[in-house]
Amino acid sequence: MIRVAVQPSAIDVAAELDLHDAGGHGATASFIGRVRGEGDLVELFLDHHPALTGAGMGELAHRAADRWNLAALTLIHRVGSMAPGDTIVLVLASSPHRAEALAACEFLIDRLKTDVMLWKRERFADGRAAWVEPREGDHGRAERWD
Amino acid sequence: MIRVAVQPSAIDVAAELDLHDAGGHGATASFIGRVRGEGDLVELFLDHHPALTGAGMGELAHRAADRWNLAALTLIHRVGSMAPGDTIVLVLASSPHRAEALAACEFLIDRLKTDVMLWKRERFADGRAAWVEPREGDHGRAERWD
Amino acid sequence: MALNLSYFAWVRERMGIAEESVALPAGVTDIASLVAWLAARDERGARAFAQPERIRAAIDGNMAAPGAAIGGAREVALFPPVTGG
Amino acid sequence: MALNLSYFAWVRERMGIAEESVALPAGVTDIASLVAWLAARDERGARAFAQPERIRAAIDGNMAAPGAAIGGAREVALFPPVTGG
Repeated sequence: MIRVAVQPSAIDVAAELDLHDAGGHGATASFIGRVRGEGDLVELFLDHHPALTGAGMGELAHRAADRWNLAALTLIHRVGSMAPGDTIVLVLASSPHRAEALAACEFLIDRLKTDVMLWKRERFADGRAAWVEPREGDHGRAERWD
Repeated sequence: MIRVAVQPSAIDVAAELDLHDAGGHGATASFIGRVRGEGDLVELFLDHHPALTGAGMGELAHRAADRWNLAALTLIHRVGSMAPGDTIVLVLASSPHRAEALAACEFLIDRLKTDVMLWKRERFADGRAAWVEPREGDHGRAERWD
Repeated sequence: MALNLSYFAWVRERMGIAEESVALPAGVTDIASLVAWLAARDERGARAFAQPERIRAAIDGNMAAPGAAIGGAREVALFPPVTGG
Repeated sequence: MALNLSYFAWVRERMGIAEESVALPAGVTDIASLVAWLAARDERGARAFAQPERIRAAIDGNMAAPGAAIGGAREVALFPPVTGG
Protein backbone atom coordinates (compact mmCIF):
# COMPACT_ATOMS: atom_id res chain seq x y z
CA MET A 1 0.00 0.00 0.00
CA ILE A 2 2.88 2.37 0.57
CA ARG A 3 5.77 2.74 -1.83
CA VAL A 4 8.69 4.89 -0.78
CA ALA A 5 11.88 5.29 -2.79
CA VAL A 6 14.94 7.50 -2.67
CA GLN A 7 16.57 6.97 -6.02
CA PRO A 8 19.37 8.58 -7.99
CA SER A 9 17.97 7.39 -11.31
CA ALA A 10 15.49 9.38 -13.40
CA ILE A 11 11.80 9.31 -12.41
CA ASP A 12 9.67 8.34 -15.40
CA VAL A 13 6.00 9.35 -15.48
CA ALA A 14 4.15 9.48 -18.96
CA ALA A 15 1.60 9.75 -21.85
CA GLU A 16 -0.90 12.59 -21.22
CA LEU A 17 1.70 14.04 -18.90
CA ASP A 18 4.18 14.21 -21.78
CA LEU A 19 1.60 15.90 -23.98
CA HIS A 20 0.86 18.33 -21.17
CA ASP A 21 4.47 19.02 -20.28
CA ALA A 22 5.10 22.73 -19.88
CA GLY A 23 8.71 22.62 -20.99
CA GLY A 24 9.73 20.72 -17.92
CA HIS A 25 9.73 23.65 -15.53
CA GLY A 26 8.03 23.83 -12.17
CA ALA A 27 5.25 21.85 -10.57
CA THR A 28 2.47 19.69 -11.97
CA ALA A 29 -0.54 18.74 -9.88
CA SER A 30 -2.89 16.18 -11.27
CA PHE A 31 -6.11 14.44 -10.47
CA ILE A 32 -7.30 11.18 -11.98
CA GLY A 33 -10.83 10.02 -11.27
CA ARG A 34 -11.80 6.43 -11.95
CA VAL A 35 -15.15 4.68 -12.03
CA ARG A 36 -15.68 3.03 -8.66
CA GLY A 37 -17.07 -0.50 -8.50
CA GLU A 38 -19.10 0.01 -5.30
CA GLY A 39 -22.37 -1.83 -4.81
CA ASP A 40 -21.94 -4.20 -7.77
CA LEU A 41 -21.81 -1.41 -10.32
CA VAL A 42 -21.22 -2.86 -13.77
CA GLU A 43 -21.63 0.21 -15.96
CA LEU A 44 -21.45 3.95 -15.58
CA PHE A 45 -23.02 5.87 -18.43
CA LEU A 46 -22.34 9.60 -18.74
CA ASP A 47 -24.74 11.58 -20.88
CA HIS A 48 -23.53 14.93 -22.18
CA HIS A 49 -24.71 17.87 -24.27
CA PRO A 50 -22.21 18.26 -27.12
CA ALA A 51 -22.15 22.07 -27.07
CA LEU A 52 -22.85 22.82 -23.39
CA THR A 53 -20.47 20.26 -21.91
CA GLY A 54 -17.50 21.43 -23.97
CA ALA A 55 -18.29 25.08 -23.39
CA GLY A 56 -18.57 24.54 -19.64
CA MET A 57 -15.20 22.83 -19.46
CA GLY A 58 -13.60 25.51 -21.60
CA GLU A 59 -14.98 28.24 -19.36
CA LEU A 60 -13.75 26.43 -16.26
CA ALA A 61 -10.26 26.10 -17.73
CA HIS A 62 -10.14 29.79 -18.58
CA ARG A 63 -11.31 30.77 -15.11
CA ALA A 64 -8.52 28.70 -13.57
CA ALA A 65 -5.98 30.25 -15.94
CA ASP A 66 -7.19 33.75 -15.00
CA ARG A 67 -6.95 33.02 -11.29
CA TRP A 68 -3.62 31.20 -11.02
CA ASN A 69 -0.27 31.48 -12.73
CA LEU A 70 -0.41 28.33 -14.84
CA ALA A 71 2.14 27.22 -17.39
CA ALA A 72 -0.14 24.45 -18.70
CA LEU A 73 -3.53 22.99 -18.00
CA THR A 74 -5.21 19.81 -19.22
CA LEU A 75 -8.79 18.77 -18.53
CA ILE A 76 -10.08 15.55 -20.07
CA HIS A 77 -13.42 14.00 -19.33
CA ARG A 78 -14.73 10.75 -20.72
CA VAL A 79 -18.40 10.33 -21.59
CA GLY A 80 -20.60 7.42 -22.70
CA SER A 81 -20.41 3.91 -21.28
CA MET A 82 -17.66 3.00 -18.81
CA ALA A 83 -16.76 0.04 -16.60
CA PRO A 84 -15.37 0.08 -13.04
CA GLY A 85 -11.69 1.04 -13.08
CA ASP A 86 -11.96 3.15 -16.22
CA THR A 87 -10.52 6.65 -16.00
CA ILE A 88 -13.35 9.11 -16.13
CA VAL A 89 -11.58 12.42 -15.62
CA LEU A 90 -8.05 13.78 -15.80
CA VAL A 91 -6.90 17.20 -14.57
CA LEU A 92 -3.31 18.39 -15.03
CA ALA A 93 -2.22 21.83 -13.82
CA SER A 94 1.35 23.10 -14.07
CA SER A 95 2.80 26.24 -12.57
CA PRO A 96 6.19 27.60 -11.57
CA HIS A 97 4.79 27.51 -8.01
CA ARG A 98 3.49 24.35 -6.43
CA ALA A 99 0.81 26.07 -4.35
CA GLU A 100 -0.79 27.43 -7.52
CA ALA A 101 -0.66 24.10 -9.34
CA LEU A 102 -2.26 22.34 -6.36
CA ALA A 103 -4.96 24.99 -5.86
CA ALA A 104 -5.86 25.07 -9.55
CA CYS A 105 -6.09 21.29 -9.72
CA GLU A 106 -8.34 21.13 -6.66
CA PHE A 107 -10.53 24.00 -7.93
CA LEU A 108 -10.94 22.29 -11.29
CA ILE A 109 -11.90 18.89 -9.96
CA ASP A 110 -14.35 20.41 -7.46
CA ARG A 111 -15.95 22.51 -10.19
CA LEU A 112 -16.06 19.69 -12.71
CA LYS A 113 -18.19 17.81 -10.20
CA THR A 114 -20.84 20.52 -10.12
CA ASP A 115 -20.58 22.97 -13.01
CA VAL A 116 -20.13 20.75 -16.03
CA MET A 117 -23.17 19.51 -17.94
CA LEU A 118 -23.01 15.77 -17.40
CA TRP A 119 -25.57 13.24 -16.25
CA LYS A 120 -24.65 9.90 -14.70
CA ARG A 121 -26.57 6.66 -14.94
CA GLU A 122 -25.46 3.64 -12.91
CA ARG A 123 -26.25 0.05 -13.84
CA PHE A 124 -25.77 -2.77 -11.35
CA ALA A 125 -25.15 -6.53 -11.55
CA ASP A 126 -28.81 -7.29 -10.76
CA GLY A 127 -29.98 -5.23 -13.75
CA ARG A 128 -31.13 -2.16 -11.82
CA ALA A 129 -30.25 1.15 -13.49
CA ALA A 130 -30.74 4.62 -12.06
CA TRP A 131 -29.81 8.19 -12.87
CA VAL A 132 -27.65 9.69 -10.12
CA GLU A 133 -29.12 12.58 -8.12
CA PRO A 134 -27.00 15.71 -7.53
CA ARG A 135 -24.97 15.46 -4.32
CA GLU A 136 -25.00 18.19 -1.71
CA GLY A 137 -21.43 17.43 -0.62
CA ASP A 138 -20.10 18.26 -4.06
CA HIS A 139 -21.82 21.62 -4.02
CA GLY A 140 -20.37 22.38 -0.58
CA ARG A 141 -16.85 21.74 -1.86
CA ALA A 142 -17.40 23.74 -5.02
CA GLU A 143 -18.75 26.76 -3.12
CA ARG A 144 -15.52 27.11 -1.14
CA TRP A 145 -14.12 28.75 -4.26
CA ASP A 146 -16.72 31.51 -4.60
CA MET B 1 -1.55 26.62 -22.94
CA ILE B 2 -5.01 25.20 -22.33
CA ARG B 3 -6.10 21.79 -23.57
CA VAL B 4 -9.74 20.80 -23.17
CA ALA B 5 -11.27 17.57 -24.50
CA VAL B 6 -14.57 15.72 -24.16
CA GLN B 7 -13.87 12.26 -25.49
CA PRO B 8 -15.64 8.92 -25.51
CA SER B 9 -12.37 7.01 -25.93
CA ALA B 10 -10.31 5.75 -22.98
CA ILE B 11 -8.01 8.20 -21.16
CA ASP B 12 -4.48 6.77 -21.02
CA VAL B 13 -2.12 8.00 -18.31
CA ALA B 14 0.96 5.72 -17.37
CA ALA B 15 4.22 4.19 -15.93
CA GLU B 16 4.55 5.03 -12.21
CA LEU B 17 0.81 5.52 -12.22
CA ASP B 18 0.35 1.94 -13.42
CA LEU B 19 2.68 0.67 -10.72
CA HIS B 20 0.76 2.71 -8.17
CA ASP B 21 -2.69 1.75 -9.38
CA ALA B 22 -4.94 0.84 -6.49
CA GLY B 23 -7.07 -1.62 -8.40
CA GLY B 24 -8.62 1.11 -10.48
CA HIS B 25 -11.04 2.35 -7.84
CA GLY B 26 -11.53 5.93 -6.78
CA ALA B 27 -9.43 9.03 -7.05
CA THR B 28 -5.71 9.60 -7.55
CA ALA B 29 -4.12 12.95 -6.79
CA SER B 30 -0.55 13.46 -7.84
CA PHE B 31 2.19 16.00 -7.70
CA ILE B 32 5.24 16.11 -9.94
CA GLY B 33 8.02 18.54 -9.14
CA ARG B 34 10.62 19.36 -11.76
CA VAL B 35 13.92 21.21 -11.57
CA ARG B 36 13.32 24.79 -12.65
CA GLY B 37 15.79 26.49 -14.98
CA GLU B 38 15.44 29.97 -13.45
CA GLY B 39 18.43 32.30 -13.36
CA ASP B 40 20.64 30.24 -15.68
CA LEU B 41 20.63 27.24 -13.39
CA VAL B 42 22.57 24.40 -15.03
CA GLU B 43 22.68 21.85 -12.22
CA LEU B 44 20.75 21.06 -9.09
CA PHE B 45 22.56 18.76 -6.70
CA LEU B 46 20.62 17.16 -3.85
CA ASP B 47 22.66 15.81 -0.96
CA HIS B 48 20.98 13.24 1.28
CA HIS B 49 21.68 11.13 4.35
CA PRO B 50 21.10 7.51 3.36
CA ALA B 51 19.41 6.47 6.61
CA LEU B 52 17.74 9.71 7.69
CA THR B 53 16.30 10.66 4.31
CA GLY B 54 14.64 7.30 3.74
CA ALA B 55 13.38 7.11 7.32
CA GLY B 56 11.90 10.61 7.08
CA MET B 57 10.02 9.81 3.89
CA GLY B 58 8.77 6.53 5.34
CA GLU B 59 7.50 8.29 8.46
CA LEU B 60 5.78 10.93 6.35
CA ALA B 61 4.05 8.27 4.26
CA HIS B 62 2.83 6.46 7.35
CA ARG B 63 1.52 9.67 8.89
CA ALA B 64 -0.48 10.39 5.72
CA ALA B 65 -1.82 6.83 5.71
CA ASP B 66 -2.89 7.18 9.37
CA ARG B 67 -4.64 10.47 8.72
CA TRP B 68 -6.49 9.80 5.47
CA ASN B 69 -8.28 6.82 3.97
CA LEU B 70 -5.76 5.95 1.26
CA ALA B 71 -5.90 2.97 -1.06
CA ALA B 72 -2.36 3.58 -2.32
CA LEU B 73 0.45 6.03 -1.84
CA THR B 74 3.69 6.57 -3.76
CA LEU B 75 6.48 8.97 -2.83
CA ILE B 76 9.60 9.09 -4.98
CA HIS B 77 12.37 11.58 -4.61
CA ARG B 78 15.44 11.84 -6.78
CA VAL B 79 18.80 12.79 -5.31
CA GLY B 80 22.25 13.61 -6.71
CA SER B 81 22.90 15.71 -9.79
CA MET B 82 19.96 16.91 -11.90
CA ALA B 83 19.42 19.25 -14.86
CA PRO B 84 16.56 21.70 -15.44
CA GLY B 85 13.43 19.83 -16.51
CA ASP B 86 14.32 16.66 -14.62
CA THR B 87 11.64 15.26 -12.35
CA ILE B 88 12.77 15.66 -8.77
CA VAL B 89 9.77 14.44 -6.81
CA LEU B 90 6.64 12.39 -7.43
CA VAL B 91 3.70 12.03 -5.04
CA LEU B 92 0.73 9.80 -5.84
CA ALA B 93 -2.16 9.41 -3.40
CA SER B 94 -5.25 7.32 -4.11
CA SER B 95 -8.44 7.12 -2.10
CA PRO B 96 -12.07 6.17 -2.62
CA HIS B 97 -12.78 9.86 -1.89
CA ARG B 98 -11.27 12.66 -3.89
CA ALA B 99 -11.04 15.10 -0.99
CA GLU B 100 -8.81 12.66 0.90
CA ALA B 101 -6.57 11.98 -2.09
CA LEU B 102 -6.14 15.71 -2.71
CA ALA B 103 -5.49 16.55 0.95
CA ALA B 104 -2.98 13.73 1.37
CA CYS B 105 -1.11 14.75 -1.78
CA GLU B 106 -0.90 18.37 -0.69
CA PHE B 107 0.15 17.41 2.85
CA LEU B 108 2.89 15.16 1.49
CA ILE B 109 4.39 17.67 -0.90
CA ASP B 110 4.30 20.43 1.72
CA ARG B 111 6.00 18.18 4.25
CA LEU B 112 8.56 16.85 1.80
CA LYS B 113 9.68 20.45 1.33
CA THR B 114 10.46 20.88 5.02
CA ASP B 115 10.71 17.61 6.93
CA VAL B 116 12.83 15.44 4.69
CA MET B 117 16.60 15.44 5.12
CA LEU B 118 17.80 16.89 1.83
CA TRP B 119 20.19 19.68 0.99
CA LYS B 120 20.15 21.54 -2.31
CA ARG B 121 23.10 23.06 -4.13
CA GLU B 122 22.53 25.16 -7.26
CA ARG B 123 25.13 25.69 -9.97
CA PHE B 124 24.71 28.41 -12.60
CA ALA B 125 25.95 28.99 -16.13
CA ASP B 126 28.61 31.45 -14.92
CA GLY B 127 30.12 28.82 -12.62
CA ARG B 128 28.68 30.12 -9.35
CA ALA B 129 27.47 27.41 -6.99
CA ALA B 130 25.61 27.88 -3.71
CA TRP B 131 23.79 25.81 -1.12
CA VAL B 132 20.16 26.84 -0.86
CA GLU B 133 19.00 28.38 2.41
CA PRO B 134 15.79 27.11 4.05
CA ARG B 135 12.74 29.07 2.91
CA GLU B 136 10.27 30.56 5.36
CA GLY B 137 7.37 30.16 2.93
CA ASP B 138 7.77 26.41 2.88
CA HIS B 139 7.66 26.24 6.65
CA GLY B 140 4.50 28.35 6.68
CA ARG B 141 2.78 25.94 4.31
CA ALA B 142 3.96 22.88 6.22
CA GLU B 143 2.74 24.24 9.57
CA ARG B 144 -0.84 24.46 8.30
CA TRP B 145 -0.98 20.71 8.89
CA ASP B 146 -0.03 20.73 12.60
CA MET C 1 -42.64 28.39 -36.09
CA ALA C 2 -40.50 25.23 -35.87
CA LEU C 3 -38.30 24.66 -32.83
CA ASN C 4 -35.79 21.89 -32.26
CA LEU C 5 -36.07 20.25 -28.83
CA SER C 6 -33.36 18.01 -27.39
CA TYR C 7 -33.63 15.85 -24.28
CA PHE C 8 -30.98 14.48 -21.92
CA ALA C 9 -30.60 11.83 -19.22
CA TRP C 10 -33.94 10.62 -17.76
CA VAL C 11 -35.87 13.27 -19.67
CA ARG C 12 -34.61 11.64 -22.87
CA GLU C 13 -35.37 8.14 -21.57
CA ARG C 14 -38.93 9.05 -20.59
CA MET C 15 -39.55 10.86 -23.87
CA GLY C 16 -38.17 7.89 -25.78
CA ILE C 17 -36.37 10.21 -28.23
CA ALA C 18 -33.22 12.37 -28.15
CA GLU C 19 -34.65 15.22 -30.23
CA GLU C 20 -37.61 16.38 -32.23
CA SER C 21 -38.82 19.37 -34.17
CA VAL C 22 -42.07 20.91 -32.94
CA ALA C 23 -44.46 23.65 -34.05
CA LEU C 24 -45.22 25.69 -30.95
CA PRO C 25 -48.88 26.55 -30.30
CA ALA C 26 -49.80 30.12 -29.44
CA GLY C 27 -49.20 30.90 -25.76
CA VAL C 28 -46.01 28.84 -25.50
CA THR C 29 -43.57 31.73 -25.18
CA ASP C 30 -41.12 30.76 -22.41
CA ILE C 31 -39.50 27.66 -20.89
CA ALA C 32 -42.20 27.25 -18.24
CA SER C 33 -45.04 27.25 -20.76
CA LEU C 34 -43.07 24.96 -23.08
CA VAL C 35 -42.61 22.43 -20.26
CA ALA C 36 -46.30 22.68 -19.31
CA TRP C 37 -47.31 22.13 -22.93
CA LEU C 38 -45.05 19.07 -23.32
CA ALA C 39 -46.40 17.61 -20.05
CA ALA C 40 -49.96 17.98 -21.33
CA ARG C 41 -49.23 16.84 -24.91
CA ASP C 42 -49.07 13.06 -24.39
CA GLU C 43 -48.25 10.29 -21.94
CA ARG C 44 -44.48 10.38 -22.53
CA GLY C 45 -44.51 14.11 -21.87
CA ALA C 46 -46.55 13.61 -18.70
CA ARG C 47 -43.91 11.14 -17.43
CA ALA C 48 -40.93 13.31 -18.39
CA PHE C 49 -42.28 16.67 -17.20
CA ALA C 50 -44.46 15.73 -14.20
CA GLN C 51 -42.13 17.73 -11.91
CA PRO C 52 -41.27 20.98 -13.71
CA GLU C 53 -39.11 22.08 -10.74
CA ARG C 54 -36.71 19.24 -11.61
CA ILE C 55 -36.28 20.40 -15.21
CA ARG C 56 -33.44 22.63 -16.38
CA ALA C 57 -33.21 24.24 -19.82
CA ALA C 58 -30.77 25.78 -22.26
CA ILE C 59 -31.75 28.02 -25.17
CA ASP C 60 -29.31 27.84 -28.09
CA GLY C 61 -26.56 26.62 -25.79
CA ASN C 62 -27.13 29.03 -22.90
CA MET C 63 -28.69 28.07 -19.58
CA ALA C 64 -32.17 29.57 -19.30
CA ALA C 65 -34.53 30.22 -16.38
CA PRO C 66 -38.18 29.07 -16.50
CA GLY C 67 -39.25 32.60 -17.43
CA ALA C 68 -36.80 32.93 -20.32
CA ALA C 69 -38.46 33.79 -23.64
CA ILE C 70 -37.92 31.29 -26.45
CA GLY C 71 -38.73 33.88 -29.12
CA GLY C 72 -36.35 33.38 -32.06
CA ALA C 73 -34.55 30.35 -30.64
CA ARG C 74 -33.45 27.48 -32.87
CA GLU C 75 -32.93 24.88 -30.14
CA VAL C 76 -34.15 24.30 -26.61
CA ALA C 77 -32.47 21.57 -24.54
CA LEU C 78 -34.39 20.10 -21.58
CA PHE C 79 -32.72 18.01 -18.90
CA PRO C 80 -32.51 17.20 -15.17
CA PRO C 81 -30.10 18.99 -12.80
CA VAL C 82 -26.57 17.92 -13.72
CA THR C 83 -24.82 15.29 -11.65
CA GLY C 84 -21.33 16.39 -12.58
CA GLY C 85 -18.19 14.55 -13.59
CA MET D 1 36.54 5.88 22.40
CA ALA D 2 36.20 6.02 18.58
CA LEU D 3 33.25 7.80 17.02
CA ASN D 4 32.27 7.99 13.36
CA LEU D 5 31.43 11.46 12.15
CA SER D 6 29.63 12.16 8.87
CA TYR D 7 29.18 15.54 7.21
CA PHE D 8 26.61 16.80 4.71
CA ALA D 9 26.08 19.70 2.29
CA TRP D 10 28.32 22.70 2.99
CA VAL D 11 29.61 21.17 6.22
CA ARG D 12 31.02 18.32 4.11
CA GLU D 13 32.42 20.75 1.52
CA ARG D 14 34.16 22.87 4.14
CA MET D 15 35.52 19.83 5.95
CA GLY D 16 36.75 18.41 2.64
CA ILE D 17 35.66 14.90 3.69
CA ALA D 18 32.37 13.01 3.93
CA GLU D 19 33.26 11.06 7.07
CA GLU D 20 35.98 10.30 9.54
CA SER D 21 36.62 8.35 12.72
CA VAL D 22 37.73 10.38 15.74
CA ALA D 23 38.89 9.71 19.27
CA LEU D 24 36.99 12.13 21.48
CA PRO D 25 39.01 14.02 24.10
CA ALA D 26 37.74 14.18 27.66
CA GLY D 27 35.08 16.85 28.07
CA VAL D 28 33.45 16.28 24.70
CA THR D 29 30.21 14.72 25.91
CA ASP D 30 27.41 16.28 23.89
CA ILE D 31 26.73 17.74 20.42
CA ALA D 32 27.56 21.31 21.49
CA SER D 33 30.97 20.36 22.91
CA LEU D 34 31.68 18.15 19.87
CA VAL D 35 30.98 21.06 17.52
CA ALA D 36 33.14 23.41 19.65
CA TRP D 37 35.98 20.88 19.63
CA LEU D 38 35.80 20.42 15.82
CA ALA D 39 35.76 24.21 15.34
CA ALA D 40 38.93 24.53 17.44
CA ARG D 41 40.70 21.47 16.02
CA ASP D 42 41.93 22.89 12.70
CA GLU D 43 41.26 25.41 9.94
CA ARG D 44 38.71 23.24 8.09
CA GLY D 45 36.79 22.80 11.32
CA ALA D 46 36.91 26.53 11.99
CA ARG D 47 35.34 27.16 8.56
CA ALA D 48 32.70 24.46 8.88
CA PHE D 49 31.66 25.14 12.47
CA ALA D 50 32.15 28.90 12.83
CA GLN D 51 28.39 29.31 13.41
CA PRO D 52 27.26 26.49 15.73
CA GLU D 53 23.67 27.82 15.62
CA ARG D 54 23.55 26.82 11.94
CA ILE D 55 24.58 23.22 12.65
CA ARG D 56 22.10 20.38 13.08
CA ALA D 57 22.99 16.88 14.27
CA ALA D 58 21.75 13.32 14.31
CA ILE D 59 23.01 10.62 16.68
CA ASP D 60 22.76 7.10 15.24
CA GLY D 61 20.06 8.21 12.83
CA ASN D 62 17.97 10.30 15.25
CA MET D 63 17.85 14.09 15.28
CA ALA D 64 19.66 15.42 18.35
CA ALA D 65 19.64 18.77 20.18
CA PRO D 66 22.92 20.56 21.04
CA GLY D 67 22.67 19.26 24.61
CA ALA D 68 22.17 15.62 23.56
CA ALA D 69 24.73 13.26 25.09
CA ILE D 70 26.84 11.30 22.63
CA GLY D 71 27.72 8.63 25.23
CA GLY D 72 27.65 5.23 23.55
CA ALA D 73 26.89 6.51 20.03
CA ARG D 74 28.45 4.90 16.96
CA GLU D 75 27.77 7.73 14.52
CA VAL D 76 27.12 11.44 14.69
CA ALA D 77 25.99 13.26 11.52
CA LEU D 78 26.55 17.01 11.29
CA PHE D 79 24.84 19.19 8.69
CA PRO D 80 23.11 22.51 7.97
CA PRO D 81 19.35 23.00 8.33
CA VAL D 82 17.66 20.99 5.60
CA THR D 83 16.42 22.75 2.49
CA GLY D 84 13.82 20.16 1.60
CA GLY D 85 12.79 18.46 -1.59
